[in-house]
Amino acid sequence: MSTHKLNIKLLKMNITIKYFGQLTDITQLEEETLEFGGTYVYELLETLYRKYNTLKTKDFQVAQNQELVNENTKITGQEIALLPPFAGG
Amino acid sequence: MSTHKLNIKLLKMNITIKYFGQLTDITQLEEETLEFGGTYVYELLETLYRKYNTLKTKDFQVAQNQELVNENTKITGQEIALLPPFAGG
Amino acid sequence: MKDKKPMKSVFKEGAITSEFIGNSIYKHQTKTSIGAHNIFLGQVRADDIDGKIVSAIEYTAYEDMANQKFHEIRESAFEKFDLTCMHIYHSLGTVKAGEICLFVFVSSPRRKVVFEALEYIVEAIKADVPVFGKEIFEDESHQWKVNS
Amino acid sequence: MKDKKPMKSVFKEGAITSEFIGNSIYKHQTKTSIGAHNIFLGQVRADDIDGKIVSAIEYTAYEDMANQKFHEIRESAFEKFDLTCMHIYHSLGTVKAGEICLFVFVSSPRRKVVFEALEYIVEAIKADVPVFGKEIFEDESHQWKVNS
Repeated sequence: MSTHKLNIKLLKMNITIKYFGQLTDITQLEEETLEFGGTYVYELLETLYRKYNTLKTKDFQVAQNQELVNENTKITGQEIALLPPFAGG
Repeated sequence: MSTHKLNIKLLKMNITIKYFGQLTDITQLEEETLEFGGTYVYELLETLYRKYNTLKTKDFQVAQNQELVNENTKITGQEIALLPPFAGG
Repeated sequence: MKDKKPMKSVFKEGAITSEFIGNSIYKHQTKTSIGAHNIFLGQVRADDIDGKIVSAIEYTAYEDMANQKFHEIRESAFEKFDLTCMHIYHSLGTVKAGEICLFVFVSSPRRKVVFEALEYIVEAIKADVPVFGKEIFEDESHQWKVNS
Repeated sequence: MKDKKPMKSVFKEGAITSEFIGNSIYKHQTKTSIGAHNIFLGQVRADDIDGKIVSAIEYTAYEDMANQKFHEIRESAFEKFDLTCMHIYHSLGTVKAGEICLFVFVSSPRRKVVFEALEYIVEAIKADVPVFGKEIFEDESHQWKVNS
Protein backbone atom coordinates (compact mmCIF):
# COMPACT_ATOMS: atom_id res chain seq x y z
CA MET A 1 0.00 0.00 0.00
CA SER A 2 2.91 2.38 0.57
CA THR A 3 3.50 2.41 -3.21
CA HIS A 4 0.14 4.05 -3.95
CA LYS A 5 -0.03 7.75 -4.65
CA LEU A 6 -1.65 10.01 -2.07
CA ASN A 7 -4.75 10.94 -4.14
CA ILE A 8 -5.61 7.24 -4.61
CA LYS A 9 -5.05 6.58 -0.97
CA LEU A 10 -7.67 9.18 -0.05
CA LEU A 11 -10.29 7.30 -2.10
CA LYS A 12 -9.90 4.12 -0.13
CA MET A 13 -12.84 3.21 2.00
CA ASN A 14 -13.64 0.91 4.86
CA ILE A 15 -16.09 -1.80 3.90
CA THR A 16 -17.73 -4.27 6.22
CA ILE A 17 -17.94 -7.70 4.64
CA LYS A 18 -20.47 -10.19 6.03
CA TYR A 19 -20.17 -13.92 5.37
CA PHE A 20 -23.04 -16.38 5.72
CA GLY A 21 -23.74 -20.09 5.72
CA GLN A 22 -21.10 -22.34 4.21
CA LEU A 23 -18.85 -19.36 3.44
CA THR A 24 -18.14 -19.04 7.15
CA ASP A 25 -16.60 -22.54 6.99
CA ILE A 26 -13.94 -20.94 4.74
CA THR A 27 -13.53 -17.51 6.31
CA GLN A 28 -13.86 -18.73 9.90
CA LEU A 29 -15.51 -15.43 10.67
CA GLU A 30 -18.90 -13.82 10.07
CA GLU A 31 -17.79 -10.27 9.51
CA GLU A 32 -14.68 -8.22 8.91
CA THR A 33 -13.84 -4.65 7.92
CA LEU A 34 -11.47 -4.14 4.99
CA GLU A 35 -9.84 -1.06 3.51
CA PHE A 36 -10.74 -1.18 -0.18
CA GLY A 37 -9.15 0.92 -2.93
CA GLY A 38 -11.03 -0.35 -6.01
CA THR A 39 -14.29 0.61 -7.70
CA TYR A 40 -16.26 -2.49 -8.67
CA VAL A 41 -17.63 -5.57 -6.97
CA TYR A 42 -15.38 -7.83 -9.04
CA GLU A 43 -12.33 -6.00 -7.71
CA LEU A 44 -13.45 -6.55 -4.16
CA LEU A 45 -14.02 -10.23 -4.94
CA GLU A 46 -10.48 -10.54 -6.34
CA THR A 47 -9.17 -9.15 -3.09
CA LEU A 48 -11.23 -11.67 -1.14
CA TYR A 49 -10.19 -14.59 -3.39
CA ARG A 50 -6.55 -13.74 -2.63
CA LYS A 51 -7.32 -13.85 1.05
CA TYR A 52 -9.52 -17.01 1.00
CA ASN A 53 -8.29 -19.44 -1.65
CA THR A 54 -11.34 -21.73 -1.78
CA LEU A 55 -13.92 -18.93 -1.80
CA LYS A 56 -13.73 -18.84 -5.59
CA THR A 57 -15.04 -22.41 -5.83
CA LYS A 58 -18.22 -21.54 -3.94
CA ASP A 59 -21.61 -20.51 -5.28
CA PHE A 60 -22.76 -17.19 -3.80
CA GLN A 61 -24.46 -13.88 -4.55
CA VAL A 62 -23.33 -10.44 -3.44
CA ALA A 63 -25.57 -7.93 -1.67
CA GLN A 64 -24.67 -4.29 -1.25
CA ASN A 65 -26.65 -2.49 1.42
CA GLN A 66 -29.08 -5.44 1.43
CA GLU A 67 -29.77 -5.44 -2.30
CA LEU A 68 -28.38 -8.08 -4.66
CA VAL A 69 -25.83 -6.65 -7.10
CA ASN A 70 -23.71 -8.08 -9.89
CA GLU A 71 -19.93 -8.14 -10.37
CA ASN A 72 -19.88 -4.96 -12.42
CA THR A 73 -21.78 -2.87 -9.91
CA LYS A 74 -19.85 0.00 -8.36
CA ILE A 75 -19.13 -0.31 -4.69
CA THR A 76 -20.95 2.58 -3.04
CA GLY A 77 -22.06 1.13 0.22
CA GLN A 78 -20.46 0.40 3.50
CA GLU A 79 -21.92 -3.09 3.87
CA ILE A 80 -21.29 -5.96 1.49
CA ALA A 81 -22.67 -9.45 2.16
CA LEU A 82 -21.68 -12.71 0.50
CA LEU A 83 -24.74 -14.96 0.38
CA PRO A 84 -24.56 -18.68 -0.47
CA PRO A 85 -27.74 -20.44 -1.75
CA PHE A 86 -30.78 -19.74 0.41
CA ALA A 87 -32.32 -22.47 2.52
CA GLY A 88 -35.30 -20.82 4.20
CA GLY A 89 -38.28 -22.89 5.27
CA MET B 1 -104.72 -47.43 -6.46
CA SER B 2 -107.71 -49.72 -6.25
CA THR B 3 -108.02 -49.48 -10.03
CA HIS B 4 -104.66 -51.17 -10.63
CA LYS B 5 -104.58 -54.79 -11.71
CA LEU B 6 -103.30 -57.38 -9.26
CA ASN B 7 -100.07 -58.23 -11.13
CA ILE B 8 -99.02 -54.56 -11.09
CA LYS B 9 -99.87 -54.32 -7.45
CA LEU B 10 -97.44 -57.13 -6.65
CA LEU B 11 -94.60 -55.16 -8.25
CA LYS B 12 -95.02 -52.25 -5.91
CA MET B 13 -92.20 -51.68 -3.52
CA ASN B 14 -91.53 -49.75 -0.36
CA ILE B 15 -89.03 -46.99 -0.84
CA THR B 16 -87.51 -44.83 1.85
CA ILE B 17 -87.19 -41.24 0.69
CA LYS B 18 -84.78 -38.96 2.51
CA TYR B 19 -85.01 -35.18 2.29
CA PHE B 20 -82.17 -32.81 3.08
CA GLY B 21 -81.46 -29.14 3.56
CA GLN B 22 -83.99 -26.70 2.20
CA LEU B 23 -86.21 -29.52 0.95
CA THR B 24 -87.12 -30.28 4.54
CA ASP B 25 -88.65 -26.79 4.74
CA ILE B 26 -91.17 -28.08 2.17
CA THR B 27 -91.69 -31.66 3.28
CA GLN B 28 -91.53 -30.87 7.01
CA LEU B 29 -89.96 -34.28 7.47
CA GLU B 30 -86.54 -35.83 6.87
CA GLU B 31 -87.61 -39.26 5.84
CA GLU B 32 -90.70 -41.21 4.82
CA THR B 33 -91.49 -44.60 3.34
CA LEU B 34 -93.70 -44.73 0.24
CA GLU B 35 -95.27 -47.56 -1.69
CA PHE B 36 -94.14 -47.02 -5.28
CA GLY B 37 -95.60 -48.74 -8.34
CA GLY B 38 -93.53 -47.16 -11.10
CA THR B 39 -90.19 -47.96 -12.72
CA TYR B 40 -88.16 -44.79 -13.20
CA VAL B 41 -86.88 -41.95 -11.08
CA TYR B 42 -89.00 -39.42 -12.98
CA GLU B 43 -92.12 -41.38 -12.06
CA LEU B 44 -91.20 -41.27 -8.40
CA LEU B 45 -90.57 -37.54 -8.71
CA GLU B 46 -94.03 -37.03 -10.26
CA THR B 47 -95.53 -38.78 -7.27
CA LEU B 48 -93.58 -36.52 -4.93
CA TYR B 49 -94.50 -33.35 -6.86
CA ARG B 50 -98.16 -34.27 -6.41
CA LYS B 51 -97.58 -34.60 -2.70
CA TYR B 52 -95.40 -31.48 -2.27
CA ASN B 53 -96.45 -28.73 -4.65
CA THR B 54 -93.41 -26.47 -4.34
CA LEU B 55 -90.84 -29.28 -4.55
CA LYS B 56 -90.82 -28.90 -8.35
CA THR B 57 -89.49 -25.35 -8.08
CA LYS B 58 -86.44 -26.46 -6.13
CA ASP B 59 -82.97 -27.37 -7.39
CA PHE B 60 -81.90 -30.85 -6.25
CA GLN B 61 -80.18 -34.07 -7.32
CA VAL B 62 -81.38 -37.61 -6.68
CA ALA B 63 -79.23 -40.31 -5.10
CA GLN B 64 -80.16 -43.99 -5.17
CA ASN B 65 -78.34 -46.10 -2.62
CA GLN B 66 -75.91 -43.19 -2.14
CA GLU B 67 -75.01 -42.75 -5.79
CA LEU B 68 -76.27 -39.83 -7.89
CA VAL B 69 -78.69 -40.94 -10.63
CA ASN B 70 -80.65 -39.17 -13.34
CA GLU B 71 -84.37 -39.01 -14.02
CA ASN B 72 -84.33 -41.93 -16.44
CA THR B 73 -82.58 -44.32 -14.09
CA LYS B 74 -84.60 -47.34 -13.00
CA ILE B 75 -85.53 -47.46 -9.38
CA THR B 76 -83.83 -50.54 -7.98
CA GLY B 77 -82.85 -49.47 -4.50
CA GLN B 78 -84.65 -49.15 -1.26
CA GLU B 79 -83.19 -45.74 -0.40
CA ILE B 80 -83.69 -42.62 -2.45
CA ALA B 81 -82.35 -39.25 -1.29
CA LEU B 82 -83.23 -35.80 -2.59
CA LEU B 83 -80.18 -33.58 -2.29
CA PRO B 84 -80.28 -29.79 -2.70
CA PRO B 85 -77.05 -27.92 -3.59
CA PHE B 86 -74.14 -28.89 -1.35
CA ALA B 87 -72.72 -26.43 1.14
CA GLY B 88 -69.84 -28.30 2.78
CA GLY B 89 -66.92 -26.39 4.27
CA MET C 1 -46.08 -44.40 6.98
CA LYS C 2 -49.28 -43.81 5.02
CA ASP C 3 -52.06 -43.87 7.54
CA LYS C 4 -54.78 -45.04 5.15
CA LYS C 5 -57.23 -46.22 7.72
CA PRO C 6 -60.45 -48.00 6.89
CA MET C 7 -63.44 -45.73 6.36
CA LYS C 8 -64.17 -43.64 9.41
CA SER C 9 -66.49 -40.73 9.98
CA VAL C 10 -64.99 -37.33 9.32
CA PHE C 11 -67.86 -35.63 11.09
CA LYS C 12 -67.52 -33.94 14.44
CA GLU C 13 -70.39 -32.51 16.45
CA GLY C 14 -70.05 -28.72 16.66
CA ALA C 15 -67.09 -26.46 15.87
CA ILE C 16 -63.54 -27.70 15.38
CA THR C 17 -61.41 -26.03 18.05
CA SER C 18 -57.97 -24.45 17.65
CA GLU C 19 -56.74 -26.80 20.42
CA PHE C 20 -57.80 -29.80 18.36
CA ILE C 21 -55.93 -28.42 15.35
CA GLY C 22 -52.82 -27.60 17.40
CA ASN C 23 -52.86 -31.06 18.89
CA SER C 24 -53.21 -32.64 15.47
CA ILE C 25 -50.13 -30.70 14.29
CA TYR C 26 -48.25 -31.81 17.42
CA LYS C 27 -48.95 -35.48 16.69
CA HIS C 28 -47.15 -35.16 13.35
CA GLN C 29 -43.85 -34.17 14.90
CA THR C 30 -42.86 -37.81 15.32
CA LYS C 31 -43.19 -38.33 11.56
CA THR C 32 -39.75 -37.12 10.55
CA SER C 33 -40.06 -37.93 6.86
CA ILE C 34 -42.51 -35.01 6.57
CA GLY C 35 -41.07 -31.74 5.27
CA ALA C 36 -44.25 -29.81 4.52
CA HIS C 37 -47.75 -29.57 5.95
CA ASN C 38 -50.63 -27.67 4.39
CA ILE C 39 -53.80 -26.96 6.31
CA PHE C 40 -57.11 -25.58 5.09
CA LEU C 41 -59.62 -24.22 7.58
CA GLY C 42 -63.15 -23.19 6.69
CA GLN C 43 -64.51 -20.58 9.09
CA VAL C 44 -68.13 -19.44 9.35
CA ARG C 45 -68.49 -15.86 8.10
CA ALA C 46 -70.85 -13.36 9.71
CA ASP C 47 -72.15 -12.43 6.26
CA ASP C 48 -74.48 -9.48 5.91
CA ILE C 49 -77.37 -10.61 3.70
CA ASP C 50 -79.86 -7.84 2.99
CA GLY C 51 -79.10 -6.24 6.32
CA LYS C 52 -79.32 -9.45 8.35
CA ILE C 53 -76.16 -10.89 9.89
CA VAL C 54 -75.39 -14.62 9.87
CA SER C 55 -74.76 -15.69 13.46
CA ALA C 56 -74.22 -19.43 12.88
CA ILE C 57 -74.53 -22.25 10.38
CA GLU C 58 -76.32 -25.46 11.26
CA TYR C 59 -74.75 -28.29 9.30
CA THR C 60 -76.53 -31.49 8.35
CA ALA C 61 -75.38 -34.23 5.98
CA TYR C 62 -76.49 -37.34 4.21
CA GLU C 63 -73.97 -39.01 6.47
CA ASP C 64 -73.55 -42.44 4.90
CA MET C 65 -73.11 -41.03 1.42
CA ALA C 66 -70.91 -38.19 2.71
CA ASN C 67 -68.55 -40.58 4.50
CA GLN C 68 -68.40 -42.70 1.35
CA LYS C 69 -67.52 -39.59 -0.70
CA PHE C 70 -64.90 -38.49 1.82
CA HIS C 71 -63.43 -41.97 1.58
CA GLU C 72 -63.31 -41.79 -2.23
CA ILE C 73 -61.68 -38.35 -2.12
CA ARG C 74 -59.12 -39.69 0.34
CA GLU C 75 -58.28 -42.74 -1.77
CA SER C 76 -58.03 -40.67 -4.91
CA ALA C 77 -55.77 -38.08 -3.23
CA PHE C 78 -53.39 -40.78 -1.97
CA GLU C 79 -53.30 -42.21 -5.48
CA LYS C 80 -52.61 -38.87 -7.21
CA PHE C 81 -50.18 -37.33 -4.73
CA ASP C 82 -47.19 -38.53 -2.70
CA LEU C 83 -48.80 -37.84 0.67
CA THR C 84 -47.54 -39.10 4.01
CA CYS C 85 -50.75 -38.23 5.88
CA MET C 86 -54.15 -36.79 5.24
CA HIS C 87 -56.90 -35.86 7.68
CA ILE C 88 -60.34 -34.37 7.11
CA TYR C 89 -62.80 -33.18 9.75
CA HIS C 90 -66.15 -31.52 9.08
CA SER C 91 -68.60 -30.17 11.60
CA LEU C 92 -72.20 -31.21 12.00
CA GLY C 93 -74.70 -29.22 14.05
CA THR C 94 -74.27 -25.60 15.02
CA VAL C 95 -71.07 -23.69 14.26
CA LYS C 96 -71.08 -20.01 15.24
CA ALA C 97 -69.64 -17.18 13.13
CA GLY C 98 -65.86 -17.13 13.63
CA GLU C 99 -65.71 -20.83 14.46
CA ILE C 100 -64.15 -23.50 12.26
CA CYS C 101 -66.30 -26.02 10.38
CA LEU C 102 -63.77 -27.71 8.06
CA PHE C 103 -60.21 -28.85 8.77
CA VAL C 104 -58.20 -30.49 6.00
CA PHE C 105 -54.58 -31.42 6.78
CA VAL C 106 -52.09 -32.92 4.31
CA SER C 107 -48.42 -33.75 4.81
CA SER C 108 -45.66 -34.82 2.48
CA PRO C 109 -41.88 -34.89 2.26
CA ARG C 110 -42.05 -32.03 -0.31
CA ARG C 111 -43.95 -28.76 -0.46
CA LYS C 112 -45.14 -28.78 -4.11
CA VAL C 113 -47.18 -31.89 -3.37
CA VAL C 114 -49.09 -30.46 -0.43
CA PHE C 115 -50.22 -27.35 -2.31
CA GLU C 116 -51.68 -29.38 -5.16
CA ALA C 117 -53.18 -32.04 -2.94
CA LEU C 118 -54.88 -29.65 -0.51
CA GLU C 119 -56.60 -27.64 -3.22
CA TYR C 120 -57.72 -30.83 -4.96
CA ILE C 121 -59.21 -32.22 -1.75
CA VAL C 122 -60.98 -29.02 -0.68
CA GLU C 123 -62.54 -28.51 -4.13
CA ALA C 124 -63.70 -32.15 -4.19
CA ILE C 125 -65.28 -31.79 -0.75
CA LYS C 126 -67.17 -28.67 -1.84
CA ALA C 127 -68.36 -30.31 -5.07
CA ASP C 128 -69.08 -33.93 -4.13
CA VAL C 129 -70.00 -34.28 -0.48
CA PRO C 130 -73.68 -33.98 0.48
CA VAL C 131 -73.42 -31.52 3.36
CA PHE C 132 -76.03 -28.82 3.86
CA GLY C 133 -75.77 -25.54 5.75
CA LYS C 134 -78.59 -23.55 7.24
CA GLU C 135 -77.46 -19.97 7.81
CA ILE C 136 -79.10 -18.72 10.99
CA PHE C 137 -79.54 -14.98 11.25
CA GLU C 138 -79.42 -12.99 14.46
CA ASP C 139 -83.23 -12.67 14.34
CA GLU C 140 -83.48 -16.51 14.16
CA SER C 141 -84.75 -16.54 10.58
CA HIS C 142 -82.68 -18.63 8.19
CA GLN C 143 -81.58 -19.24 4.62
CA TRP C 144 -79.85 -22.20 3.01
CA LYS C 145 -76.19 -21.81 2.07
CA VAL C 146 -75.04 -22.80 -1.40
CA ASN C 147 -71.34 -23.31 -2.28
CA SER C 148 -69.94 -20.99 -4.90
CA MET D 1 -59.41 -5.33 8.85
CA LYS D 2 -56.06 -5.72 7.06
CA ASP D 3 -53.43 -5.93 9.75
CA LYS D 4 -50.59 -4.50 7.67
CA LYS D 5 -48.26 -3.63 10.49
CA PRO D 6 -45.00 -1.77 10.04
CA MET D 7 -41.96 -3.95 9.45
CA LYS D 8 -41.40 -6.40 12.25
CA SER D 9 -39.12 -9.37 12.63
CA VAL D 10 -40.56 -12.65 11.46
CA PHE D 11 -37.78 -14.56 13.19
CA LYS D 12 -38.30 -16.63 16.31
CA GLU D 13 -35.54 -18.29 18.28
CA GLY D 14 -35.87 -22.08 18.02
CA ALA D 15 -38.77 -24.22 16.81
CA ILE D 16 -42.30 -22.93 16.26
CA THR D 17 -44.57 -24.89 18.60
CA SER D 18 -47.97 -26.40 17.81
CA GLU D 19 -49.37 -24.42 20.76
CA PHE D 20 -48.20 -21.19 19.15
CA ILE D 21 -49.90 -22.19 15.89
CA GLY D 22 -53.11 -23.25 17.65
CA ASN D 23 -53.16 -19.98 19.54
CA SER D 24 -52.62 -18.02 16.35
CA ILE D 25 -55.63 -19.79 14.80
CA TYR D 26 -57.67 -19.05 17.92
CA LYS D 27 -56.94 -15.32 17.67
CA HIS D 28 -58.56 -15.23 14.22
CA GLN D 29 -61.94 -16.38 15.45
CA THR D 30 -62.94 -12.82 16.25
CA LYS D 31 -62.42 -11.86 12.60
CA THR D 32 -65.78 -12.92 11.26
CA SER D 33 -65.27 -11.68 7.71
CA ILE D 34 -62.81 -14.56 7.21
CA GLY D 35 -64.17 -17.65 5.47
CA ALA D 36 -60.96 -19.50 4.67
CA HIS D 37 -57.55 -19.92 6.25
CA ASN D 38 -54.58 -21.63 4.64
CA ILE D 39 -51.51 -22.57 6.64
CA PHE D 40 -48.14 -23.80 5.44
CA LEU D 41 -45.76 -25.45 7.89
CA GLY D 42 -42.19 -26.37 7.09
CA GLN D 43 -40.96 -29.26 9.24
CA VAL D 44 -37.35 -30.41 9.56
CA ARG D 45 -36.90 -33.83 7.92
CA ALA D 46 -34.60 -36.51 9.36
CA ASP D 47 -33.10 -37.02 5.90
CA ASP D 48 -30.73 -39.91 5.34
CA ILE D 49 -27.73 -38.53 3.42
CA ASP D 50 -25.18 -41.22 2.54
CA GLY D 51 -26.09 -43.19 5.62
CA LYS D 52 -26.03 -40.23 8.02
CA ILE D 53 -29.28 -38.98 9.53
CA VAL D 54 -30.09 -35.28 9.92
CA SER D 55 -30.91 -34.63 13.57
CA ALA D 56 -31.44 -30.85 13.40
CA ILE D 57 -31.02 -27.75 11.28
CA GLU D 58 -29.28 -24.67 12.63
CA TYR D 59 -30.75 -21.61 10.94
CA THR D 60 -28.95 -18.33 10.47
CA ALA D 61 -29.98 -15.33 8.38
CA TYR D 62 -28.81 -12.01 7.07
CA GLU D 63 -31.46 -10.63 9.37
CA ASP D 64 -31.82 -7.03 8.19
CA MET D 65 -32.04 -8.03 4.55
CA ALA D 66 -34.29 -10.99 5.37
CA ASN D 67 -36.76 -8.84 7.30
CA GLN D 68 -36.74 -6.37 4.42
CA LYS D 69 -37.48 -9.20 1.96
CA PHE D 70 -40.25 -10.61 4.18
CA HIS D 71 -41.70 -7.11 4.27
CA GLU D 72 -41.60 -6.83 0.47
CA ILE D 73 -43.23 -10.25 0.08
CA ARG D 74 -45.91 -9.21 2.54
CA GLU D 75 -46.64 -5.93 0.74
CA SER D 76 -46.70 -7.63 -2.62
CA ALA D 77 -49.05 -10.39 -1.39
CA PHE D 78 -51.50 -7.85 0.04
CA GLU D 79 -51.41 -6.02 -3.28
CA LYS D 80 -51.96 -9.12 -5.42
CA PHE D 81 -54.54 -10.94 -3.29
CA ASP D 82 -57.64 -9.99 -1.31
CA LEU D 83 -56.23 -11.08 2.05
CA THR D 84 -57.67 -10.22 5.43
CA CYS D 85 -54.58 -11.32 7.37
CA MET D 86 -51.13 -12.69 6.74
CA HIS D 87 -48.53 -13.92 9.22
CA ILE D 88 -45.05 -15.32 8.66
CA TYR D 89 -42.74 -16.82 11.28
CA HIS D 90 -39.36 -18.38 10.61
CA SER D 91 -37.04 -20.05 13.10
CA LEU D 92 -33.46 -19.03 13.82
CA GLY D 93 -31.07 -21.27 15.75
CA THR D 94 -31.55 -24.98 16.26
CA VAL D 95 -34.70 -26.79 15.11
CA LYS D 96 -34.73 -30.56 15.63
CA ALA D 97 -36.03 -33.10 13.13
CA GLY D 98 -39.83 -33.22 13.41
CA GLU D 99 -40.05 -29.65 14.66
CA ILE D 100 -41.51 -26.73 12.72
CA CYS D 101 -39.25 -24.01 11.27
CA LEU D 102 -41.65 -22.05 9.02
CA PHE D 103 -45.26 -21.00 9.65
CA VAL D 104 -47.12 -19.04 6.99
CA PHE D 105 -50.77 -18.20 7.67
CA VAL D 106 -53.12 -16.41 5.25
CA SER D 107 -56.81 -15.64 5.65
CA SER D 108 -59.45 -14.27 3.30
CA PRO D 109 -63.21 -14.17 2.90
CA ARG D 110 -62.87 -16.71 0.02
CA ARG D 111 -60.94 -19.95 -0.42
CA LYS D 112 -59.56 -19.49 -3.96
CA VAL D 113 -57.58 -16.50 -2.76
CA VAL D 114 -55.85 -18.28 0.11
CA PHE D 115 -54.60 -21.14 -2.07
CA GLU D 116 -52.99 -18.79 -4.58
CA ALA D 117 -51.61 -16.43 -1.98
CA LEU D 118 -50.06 -19.09 0.24
CA GLU D 119 -48.16 -20.77 -2.58
CA TYR D 120 -46.97 -17.39 -3.87
CA ILE D 121 -45.67 -16.40 -0.44
CA VAL D 122 -43.95 -19.70 0.35
CA GLU D 123 -42.20 -19.79 -3.04
CA ALA D 124 -41.07 -16.18 -2.61
CA ILE D 125 -39.68 -16.94 0.85
CA LYS D 126 -37.71 -19.91 -0.50
CA ALA D 127 -36.35 -17.90 -3.43
CA ASP D 128 -35.70 -14.42 -2.04
CA VAL D 129 -35.00 -14.50 1.68
CA PRO D 130 -31.37 -14.91 2.82
CA VAL D 131 -31.78 -17.70 5.36
CA PHE D 132 -29.19 -20.45 5.69
CA GLY D 133 -29.53 -23.92 7.13
CA LYS D 134 -26.77 -26.09 8.55
CA GLU D 135 -27.93 -29.70 8.62
CA ILE D 136 -26.46 -31.31 11.72
CA PHE D 137 -26.02 -35.09 11.57
CA GLU D 138 -26.30 -37.43 14.49
CA ASP D 139 -22.46 -37.74 14.57
CA GLU D 140 -22.26 -33.91 14.83
CA SER D 141 -20.78 -33.46 11.36
CA HIS D 142 -22.73 -31.07 9.12
CA GLN D 143 -23.63 -30.05 5.59
CA TRP D 144 -25.29 -26.92 4.25
CA LYS D 145 -28.88 -27.20 3.09
CA VAL D 146 -29.86 -25.80 -0.32
CA ASN D 147 -33.48 -25.19 -1.33
CA SER D 148 -34.72 -27.20 -4.31
